[in-house]
Amino acid sequence: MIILYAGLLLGILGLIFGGVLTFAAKKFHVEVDERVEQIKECLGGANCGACGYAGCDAFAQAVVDGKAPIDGCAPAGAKGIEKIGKIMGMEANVGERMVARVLCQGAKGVALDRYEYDGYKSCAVAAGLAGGPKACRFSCIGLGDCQDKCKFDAITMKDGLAHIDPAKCTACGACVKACPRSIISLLPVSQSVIVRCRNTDTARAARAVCMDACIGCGRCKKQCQYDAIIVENGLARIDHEKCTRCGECAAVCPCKCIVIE
Amino acid sequence: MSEKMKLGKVISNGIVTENPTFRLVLGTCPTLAVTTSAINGLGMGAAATFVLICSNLVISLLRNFIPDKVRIPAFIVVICTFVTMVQLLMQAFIPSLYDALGIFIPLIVVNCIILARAEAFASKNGPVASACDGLGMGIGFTVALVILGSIRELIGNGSIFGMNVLGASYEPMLLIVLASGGFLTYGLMLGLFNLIVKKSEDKKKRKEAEAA
Amino acid sequence: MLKKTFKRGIHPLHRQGSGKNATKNLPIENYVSDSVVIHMSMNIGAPAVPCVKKGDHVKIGQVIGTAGGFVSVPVHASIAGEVTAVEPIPYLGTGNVTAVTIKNDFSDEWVELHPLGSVENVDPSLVIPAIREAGITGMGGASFPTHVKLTFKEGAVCDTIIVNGAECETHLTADHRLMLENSVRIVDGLRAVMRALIVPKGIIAIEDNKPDAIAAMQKAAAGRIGVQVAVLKTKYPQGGEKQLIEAVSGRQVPSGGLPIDVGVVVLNVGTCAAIADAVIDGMPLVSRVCTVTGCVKEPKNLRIPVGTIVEDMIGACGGFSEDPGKIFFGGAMTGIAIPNIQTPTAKSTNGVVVFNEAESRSKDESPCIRCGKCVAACPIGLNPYQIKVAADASDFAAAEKLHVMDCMLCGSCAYMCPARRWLTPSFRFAKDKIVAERKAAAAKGGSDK
Amino acid sequence: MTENMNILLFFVSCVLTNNFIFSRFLGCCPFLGVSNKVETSLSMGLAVTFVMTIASLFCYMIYNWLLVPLGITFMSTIAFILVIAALVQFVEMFLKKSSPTLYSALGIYLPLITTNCAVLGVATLNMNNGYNLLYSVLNGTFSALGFTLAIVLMAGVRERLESSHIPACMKGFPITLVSAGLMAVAFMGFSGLV
Amino acid sequence: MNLRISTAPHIHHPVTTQRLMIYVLLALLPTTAVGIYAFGLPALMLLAISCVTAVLSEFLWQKIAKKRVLISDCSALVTGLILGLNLPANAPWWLAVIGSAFAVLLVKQLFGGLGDNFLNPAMAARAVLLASWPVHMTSFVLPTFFSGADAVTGATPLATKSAQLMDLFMGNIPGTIGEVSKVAILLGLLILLFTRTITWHIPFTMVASVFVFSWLFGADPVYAILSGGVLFGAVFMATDYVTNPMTASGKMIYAAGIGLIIAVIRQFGAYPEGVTYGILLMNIATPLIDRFLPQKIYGRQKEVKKA
Repeated sequence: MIILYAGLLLGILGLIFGGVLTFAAKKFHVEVDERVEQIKECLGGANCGACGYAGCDAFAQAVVDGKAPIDGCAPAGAKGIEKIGKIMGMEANVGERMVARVLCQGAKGVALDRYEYDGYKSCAVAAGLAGGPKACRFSCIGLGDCQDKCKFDAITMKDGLAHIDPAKCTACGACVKACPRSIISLLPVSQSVIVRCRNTDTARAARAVCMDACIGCGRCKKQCQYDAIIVENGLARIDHEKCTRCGECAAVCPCKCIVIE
Repeated sequence: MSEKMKLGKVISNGIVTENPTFRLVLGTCPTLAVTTSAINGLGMGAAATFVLICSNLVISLLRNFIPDKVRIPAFIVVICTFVTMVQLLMQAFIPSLYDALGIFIPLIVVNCIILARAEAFASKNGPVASACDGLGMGIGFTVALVILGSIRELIGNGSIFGMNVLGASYEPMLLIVLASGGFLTYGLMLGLFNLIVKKSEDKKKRKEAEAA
Repeated sequence: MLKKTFKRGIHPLHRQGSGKNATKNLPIENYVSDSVVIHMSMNIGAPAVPCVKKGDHVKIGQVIGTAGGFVSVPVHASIAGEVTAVEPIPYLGTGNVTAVTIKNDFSDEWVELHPLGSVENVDPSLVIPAIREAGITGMGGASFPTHVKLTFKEGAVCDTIIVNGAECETHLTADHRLMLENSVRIVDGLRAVMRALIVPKGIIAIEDNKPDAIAAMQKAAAGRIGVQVAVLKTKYPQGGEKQLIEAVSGRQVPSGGLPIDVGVVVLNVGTCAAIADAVIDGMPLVSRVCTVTGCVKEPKNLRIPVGTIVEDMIGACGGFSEDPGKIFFGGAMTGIAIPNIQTPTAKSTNGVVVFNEAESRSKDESPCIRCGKCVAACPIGLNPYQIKVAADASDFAAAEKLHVMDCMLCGSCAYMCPARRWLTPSFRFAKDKIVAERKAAAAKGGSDK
Repeated sequence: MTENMNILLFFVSCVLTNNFIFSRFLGCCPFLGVSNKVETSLSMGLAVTFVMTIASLFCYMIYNWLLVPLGITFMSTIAFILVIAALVQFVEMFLKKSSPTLYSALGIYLPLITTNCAVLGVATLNMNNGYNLLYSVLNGTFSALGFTLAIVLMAGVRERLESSHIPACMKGFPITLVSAGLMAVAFMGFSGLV
Repeated sequence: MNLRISTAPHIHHPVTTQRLMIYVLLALLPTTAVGIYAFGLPALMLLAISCVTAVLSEFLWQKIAKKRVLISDCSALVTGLILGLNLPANAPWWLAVIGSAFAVLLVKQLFGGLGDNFLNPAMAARAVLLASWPVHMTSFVLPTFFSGADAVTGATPLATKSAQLMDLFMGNIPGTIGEVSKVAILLGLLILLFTRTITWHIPFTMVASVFVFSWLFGADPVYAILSGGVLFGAVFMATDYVTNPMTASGKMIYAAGIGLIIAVIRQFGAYPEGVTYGILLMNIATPLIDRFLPQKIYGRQKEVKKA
């Protein structure tokens, strides 16, 4: 008898429940981004809320909107995260790995100081005070705005100059945005020959403010057998398509501003 | 890779890499509530393991028959059945533990780990692998509960598994077996676990970098 | 009597008499240097366009830069002599500015002036054009073109003009001395503007730490129509436009609005004197009073031609008394530090303060202890702690919600902070960022149309 | 009068003394997960209050009027969870239809509540303690208010921790748990109030 | 010649964090002195142990975590001293060690150090000790200098309710080291107010709130504010910068809340004393008070009225 009651109860409740669900699914169907559904498939599906979002749907939506990290769902496990990454990253990660490079060598003692900056540790603020603490207006200010923005510990400040560890850099571009002087660029990792200067002033003016500034003398251009170097506005530039990384240019540069990484 | 090794990996995955308590931080309610002593932790862990293995197995077997739309309620019903079984078994055979765990036995139903494993693993894998996954997750959960329970029992009561180890002169720190002690111990253990994982990962990375 | 003031605020350098003791009893001395460097960006708004070239001979008062737009004023030669250079020089901001260098021939030759006569009889419609032609900008430090301030939008009515004699900044005594020595000129300037704009009431507001100036101004104001003197309790930043209006009239300028929105215009005492000069004598703004104090042998109040080099002014004060660490234009609360002593002064330079090495070194930031001293100090009523947290996280949207745009960068919070946190600079940065974002958004919106 | 007083005491007991989070460990998952913003946590708390009140009512009815007469009380867990799941679904639909504003405020939190052990917990507690209909419903409401209080306080603290210099390994769950522990210490002050 | 450039303001008020902490220590001096005089050598030992432990824990943590060592700001010393003053004079030495270490490491440094803790470290540690070792934390001795006989164990005055008001005021009562003498505490308050370390808002509102609510709940209000740690808490613990609201009105709400909780716990709760819990609970509410209390911003009041 008891078994019968139990079975009946379960059956009835199940029936009601099923009916309600079917009804809801039909009545309140809403079109959603396909990827939301796909991501939902990869999630734990427990609506546990551990991700900080209100349930799996909300989390999936946030991932698609780019608000949530793809590894935010712990129950999904490593495999699930990998799948989500695939769903989200179809268009990303094509082509060569990029890496951020600092295009300045104006460390303390190399670049001349205009004044001693002693205040709020922010390059952006210092850049707005009497033209910046270093005499060169293209130089690294060296107060570490890029370092603060780097989430991967890839940037260190040494002698008032930023250094980026290519092994740790993920080319997220946060430092490029942070730099008020725009001296950080994303370059292909294989491009190991770099002009580490952005000074477009005349040779005399550039030399007056920094020992390692590019003076646009053109010796590198003459030396290059592959026509890979262009000198414009008193600044050498390397055409990465043509460059063979032979290193001849770096050897002849009188200012040591072409370096091989 | 042989089938056996694969299953071994599935099990070890639950115990270490994706430890539900220390890595995924799931099922926090029972973790906090029942770890006042090592034996309670063990009991809870065993109960949850049993439910995990059985529900994973059954759900894996039924995975092709359950309509997609109602799969979650169906999973809950399956889980609930096993939870009620555990509840009745415990009540009959180990009533002292049943009293100690109290309301948290029926609440295994809503333990996120179980539903999450059903959804993420059992509904997509075969019965043997699913059972192994349940076993691994269960052991991981149990081990974590026993560790937490032992620490709390040791500090808060001077004993482990009911055996006095710190001597009579030890004045236990009552707080640790109270509610707040649960949060504190769990939080600190989690921090410690993170630190260890981070250190070992760093080491691994450095080695890789050196090798490269 | 309960003296008027605004809410909150601070008392910087309270024990040292706000750093004013060294110069407050020294009469204004005239000083003319060998050469001046007059740059063209002396006002907020469009810079002036230079209209002389190298080798030209100029007389005092001759226009050397014409106004570059409505929100711009002409620039005049402040000494007579030969133009030796017209070239860009690096200045206090980000980029370079064009500057005219004049070598003094000490002929003291003036251009022909066109006086308009007594302020009580002059045709009111001529006053504001005269102010513009005289190149007058706000002389309290903001250097906003005065004629723009006095040109209201349609329908706005001004019922009170407040003359700002608060001089709440530290170290500065230029306005104080001007009020003592040129009190009648200040009242004349005020009357000229009152007549030009048909304003019934003019209030000269002075802090109670300058009793001699209060007495002098009261004497000068006696018998003049609608002019009165208000005595304010000494507090920083009383000289801030919004605070002064609150202190004197009890009105509050709406956020993002202008004083005219509550029927008030605020003019600095120096500006008033310059207006009087422009109306009565037809004289353009070519010189100003500037306090030189700090680590100089003889601190002085100097009347200098606009564009005088700092080095010359220090020389006029007997040179440095100690090795200088930092020199800034203006008072210590909002002053702008200069990179070297070759920097020229401008129309708005009301003081040059020299700090020695020890005074100029700032302490490291230590952790915020949430003492709330910044909140208690903020004259606007903001919570600097919360804004700083948002700014440090580069969350400028949050900073905007916390009303960082209402911050006027007076520095009160940073002054009080026991942890020496750089509150004001980070707010300035946040404000700049928000303004830039708004501009970008506006530009985008415009192009979409 | 005494009845009112009893209800007041019951309120204090549920909200402060026997707070669901700080002394009973029920509803810890959302407490730790959805407590990073004050607004979110407040909505979550209100949604839980709503569901827990109704769930207490329905579970009471199912248990006392169906399971007990039929002698199948061992089915309580399974019956409760089904009731709660169906109820949450129904509430979601109902809100969507009748009050879109309320739905947009609370709706997204509803699926989360199904697996919130606080809801099943309160039903089981009502059953175990043998509360009558009124007290069952009150227990649901008051306990949920206690949950709301805890989660909102926690969210306030966590918003502040956001700008703190917490050691890397403690960020996230660990520091949240430690904070919760310290808050639980403070809540112990209410012990013995009732 | 290169000059130094920094952003305005170029001057700062001479008071630094360190100096504020020294003011607090100075204000604690009378209370400490009376406590040591009243309870003798054991009290001195206990205070010394808790101070040394606090400073040492902070130093070691900052060394191990490779952070800037900031023990010279004296904040750890203040925490240690306040915790010591919150212990009964005959508490075992290890209570002071555990309490101080807990306060500095778990409540303060784990959250990021000075300024980042959301609870008052000394208060949280005291609550932990009270929950862990209730017997040690609530067996008080009478001050030896009044009774002559030493180590007379008495129940806390709130439980006996026999002490006279004058005794309460002067300190002839059993209690923790710091809370016995109200005269010394008031002297400390004067020092804090005179040096502008704190404003009047918190201590006065809190005492007034305890007075009013005790009276409403039918207790003797004068007795309520003089007994237990109300005054000590109001002057030294509720005023901890880090954990109270930043605006004046926020501070008053906070202090009133503490008073209410104290009165409720004393009148209806299991503990004879509610100061610790009152302060801790309102510490927890502080972020919400800071966030939701409307600010009166210049030029925006009209806007608020419209809305």
